[in-house]
Amino acid sequence: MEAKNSADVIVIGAGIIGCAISYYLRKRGKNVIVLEGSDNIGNGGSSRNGGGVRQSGRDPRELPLAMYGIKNLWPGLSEELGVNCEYHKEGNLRLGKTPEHLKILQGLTDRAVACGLDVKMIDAAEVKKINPHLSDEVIGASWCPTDGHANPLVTTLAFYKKAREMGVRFITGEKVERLRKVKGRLREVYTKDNVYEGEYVVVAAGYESRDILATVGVDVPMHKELVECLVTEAEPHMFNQMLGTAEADFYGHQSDHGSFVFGGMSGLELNNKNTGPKNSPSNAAITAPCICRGIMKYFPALEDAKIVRTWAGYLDICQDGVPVLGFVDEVPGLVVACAFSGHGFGIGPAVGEQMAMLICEGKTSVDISGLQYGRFKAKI
Amino acid sequence: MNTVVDRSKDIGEFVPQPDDDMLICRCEEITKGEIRKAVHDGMWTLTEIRRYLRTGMGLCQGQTCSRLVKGIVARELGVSPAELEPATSRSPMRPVEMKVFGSEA
Amino acid sequence: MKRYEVIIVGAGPSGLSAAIEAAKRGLKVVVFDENEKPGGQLFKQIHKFFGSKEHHAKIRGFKIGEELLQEADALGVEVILNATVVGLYPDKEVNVKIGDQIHHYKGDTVIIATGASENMVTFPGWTLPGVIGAGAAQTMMNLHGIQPGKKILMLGSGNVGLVVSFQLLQAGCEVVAIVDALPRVGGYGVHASKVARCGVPFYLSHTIKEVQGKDKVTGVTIHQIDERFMPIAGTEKHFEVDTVCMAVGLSPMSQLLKMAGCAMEDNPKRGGQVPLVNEYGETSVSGIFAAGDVSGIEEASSAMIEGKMAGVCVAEYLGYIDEDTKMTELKAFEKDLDSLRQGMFAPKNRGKKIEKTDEGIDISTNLLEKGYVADDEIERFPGVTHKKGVHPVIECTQNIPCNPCQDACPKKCISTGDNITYLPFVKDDVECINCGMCVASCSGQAIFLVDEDCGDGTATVTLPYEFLPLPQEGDKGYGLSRKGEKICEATVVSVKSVKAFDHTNLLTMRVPKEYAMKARFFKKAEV
Amino acid sequence: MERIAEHPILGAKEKGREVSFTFDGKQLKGFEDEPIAIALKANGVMIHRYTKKEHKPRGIFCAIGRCTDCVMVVDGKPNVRTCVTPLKEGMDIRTQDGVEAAEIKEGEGA
Repeated sequence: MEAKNSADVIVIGAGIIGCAISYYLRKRGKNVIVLEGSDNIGNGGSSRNGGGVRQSGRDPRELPLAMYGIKNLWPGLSEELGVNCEYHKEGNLRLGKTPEHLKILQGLTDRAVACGLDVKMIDAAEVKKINPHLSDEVIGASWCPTDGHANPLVTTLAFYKKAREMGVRFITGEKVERLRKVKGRLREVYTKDNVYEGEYVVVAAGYESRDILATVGVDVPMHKELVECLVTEAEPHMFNQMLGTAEADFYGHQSDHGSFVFGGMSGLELNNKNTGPKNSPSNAAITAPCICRGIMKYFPALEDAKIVRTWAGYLDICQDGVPVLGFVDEVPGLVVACAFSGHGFGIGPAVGEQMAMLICEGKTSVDISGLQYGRFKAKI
Repeated sequence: MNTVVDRSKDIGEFVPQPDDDMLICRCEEITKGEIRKAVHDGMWTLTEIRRYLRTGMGLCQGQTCSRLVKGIVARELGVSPAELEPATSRSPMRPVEMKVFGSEA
Repeated sequence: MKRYEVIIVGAGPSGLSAAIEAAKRGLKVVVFDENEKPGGQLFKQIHKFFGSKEHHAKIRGFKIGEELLQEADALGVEVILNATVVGLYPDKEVNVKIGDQIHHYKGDTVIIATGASENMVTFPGWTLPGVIGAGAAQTMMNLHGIQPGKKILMLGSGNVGLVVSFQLLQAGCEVVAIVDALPRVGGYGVHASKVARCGVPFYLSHTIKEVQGKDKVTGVTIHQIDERFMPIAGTEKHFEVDTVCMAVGLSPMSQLLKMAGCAMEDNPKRGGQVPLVNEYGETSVSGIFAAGDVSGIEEASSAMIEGKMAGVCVAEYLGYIDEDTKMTELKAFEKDLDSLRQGMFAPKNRGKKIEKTDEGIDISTNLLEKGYVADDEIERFPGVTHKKGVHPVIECTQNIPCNPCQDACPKKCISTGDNITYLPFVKDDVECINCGMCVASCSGQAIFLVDEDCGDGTATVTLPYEFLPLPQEGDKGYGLSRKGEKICEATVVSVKSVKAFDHTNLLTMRVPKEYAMKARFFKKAEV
Repeated sequence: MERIAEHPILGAKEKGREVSFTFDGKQLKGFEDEPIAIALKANGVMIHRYTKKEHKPRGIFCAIGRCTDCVMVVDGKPNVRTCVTPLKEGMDIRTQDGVEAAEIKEGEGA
């Protein structure tokens, strides 16, 4: 075992989570090696999501992380990393067109308010005031003024850039095959040709985490779904809010560049087959047209905006819809950060910081007790 | 491709060149210097360059600049352009209005 | 979902050829093309093609396009225009934008024949209005009937640069120079010569230093470069132009194949990202084929044969012909393709410096460096012989796969020997009847009829002439050298325009007899 | 730039009917169904748009709808590829500035 392949912490996965963890660990003085199975940094969901930095609509178990990040990390992130992450904290509108929609939104709002989030229901007139371009059919929305969005592609790469500058070693094309416990503690990470060794091993590899964790007998109950996003040509500036709908027809925002980035589903996601190359999941022919129809139901003004590109990405969906985070008691040295279920980007920086804190100081400042491995039980 | 690449490998310092202000991506107005600088920021694949700078992400989706960007990145990394995997091709091949894309026959 | 047995993307030379072969064998074929007109680049090609009779030689590109279309139409091929294929999926689903809708079609097989796109190079000012691609110039003048500019500098001396330069002259534009970074002319010598004799100078080992202009191009400065492509100080030359045209190569337009998950490779010999295909064009995805430039940049004539091969392959794939028939037919096409891939410009010779012809004759260095064969070089080529009376002088000096000249002569006085790439020569024992068919048939415009001594101190030279206004009998002017310089006075003896010449007029001029082997173009004196 | 009245190989070009359109408010003439870019070129218009970041002029580059450099605001819609969009009677064509129509300068226009 050569010394060059050992570090304080080995992080598996160079998405937003892995990059952020490595950055905050390095900031705390740790030596870190990040192993990425694909050729690109941020190749999974990190570069394929709609860029939401939301608190509203989140499960109470992960809401504290979202609120913490938006209060403490996102506002200064661009400056801290030296790259403009295009963060906007100008609110999230979750739209409804029917009384049933409003009922769904009310439920989400009530739960968030109970956790101390500033979110409320607003009527059609108030929605129009916030975003005059929406369809007249919108009868109400939930409104969280402190939500927002950022550029996920750039944010992920910004964490990488800064971490690399500070001395984190990133190795791409290095697919992890198995983990190995040595004398009672997880220490070694095996790839095809190399062995890496660390005091801690962080598994932050999206859905791939499942196979990696299985090599030390840990299983996170999750599945993957192939969903899609699209981007339009640059258009004159219209609005800065993050948008979503009660029925999840679409979600998205207008970027600084002027293009609209929207994501959504066809409804066939559970069984979508990926026929694309290994590192770049393929689109389904029917999904993007469906997203377009979803958008136009709420945004008729965008019907002439031209779509320039569509893309697909996997959600790593946990059984109960929230991530698995933290130590795994039965395997000392292992830190898990996966199964973000399609809403990991917005809490990425907070997860990064808290996991670094957990590794360095043994505990987090934000309550993540509801997100631990081992919470999964049979229903009866 | 999938070859092991250690991103801490030394590729030398960024050295300014007289033609760094040459526009390469006509749509997004990205210069040669910005592309070269991004390589030194750690963006070693065409996909990362694209995501970091928006080269080839404009209206034409890289029809004009992808070959040029490839050459610049390859030179900066000291590899042959053929070793760099081009960015993924995605639908639609030409810009399509949302109302048309959403109207299926 | 509507299903076709074959969906072909691209109605250019290879796509239409594939459609014809598949339809001939009974398949139901649809061809989608994003353009308003079919034919691909053929409709911008107004020069006569090289090759042999079977390969549409001496027919102008746009006419070949018309012929292919007629044939496809007669066979019931459905060609849908203004139909942009926006997506191709591995299960052979094709998404097509037609009008205001996206149509989903399934193909039992799919042939991608999307052709190529132009490469560009950068220089200060390359984004100014007035800097255009050579394809843009062709589109403007040959499809839409408008001059791309008045005074134009061409960057690139490959066949596209040379052919488009000649087309620009035909459109009435002035070409101030042809510039290339390489030290040798990239395209066929005959294409270079017909531009050079009109007076267009070649600057090899030169690049554009900068293009000037605030809102649009007003001028361009070039400079010489050394072997390492570094500029040499003090070699700048300035031209006042309104247009700079780039013809610096093509790249396969293979994005759809990549999108469908076909295995790709970066192959500089084929011009860039190409699908991995077997010798008949089948990709790694069963039932998806690639034909023409999309799988490697070549000539349109090769693209047509590749298309035919793909057409035969899909016929066998779907059980319309058996494996043995397929192989017999493919072997025949392969032989054709092989014959086109011979000669100095064959794909295998790309980038090689060739110093001698197949016959062992030294290649003209002037031709490679300046675009024309020097007076003291021309005599060594077999087509250049001397005789009493009118006789053909064939200034064909490079081995290219082309032989219309030997069929053109009703007296069979010209031969290229047993190989299509050999240099043509004039048979000693056959009398020339001065019919001019050879002059008009030569796609390279390299054949002249010369009477070296008319007995009165003059000589006559008959040359191909494809410009307007057409000079008239009796017009006075100058004989121009191969370099395009005025070297003597000349009078037009006759101008023949007959249908069989297909718009190549035969201009006969009288010059002093010492210029019989030197004067190769006519320029009317300005009044 | 001049239209080619008679071409030595192609002869005289068949044109659609003559139509009027406006360019930045000015009345111009072209032929129906020819690409907008060609009608503009025949009228001497070289600049189709100014870029967003650097405010640099752009015009026709590829002429076949690939490079998207020739986009303009046509009948109020931005980013219309003028080299492949047919001209129609009465079209309102404007120089594009970034992603919007450029303001027409004082003294110009109808």
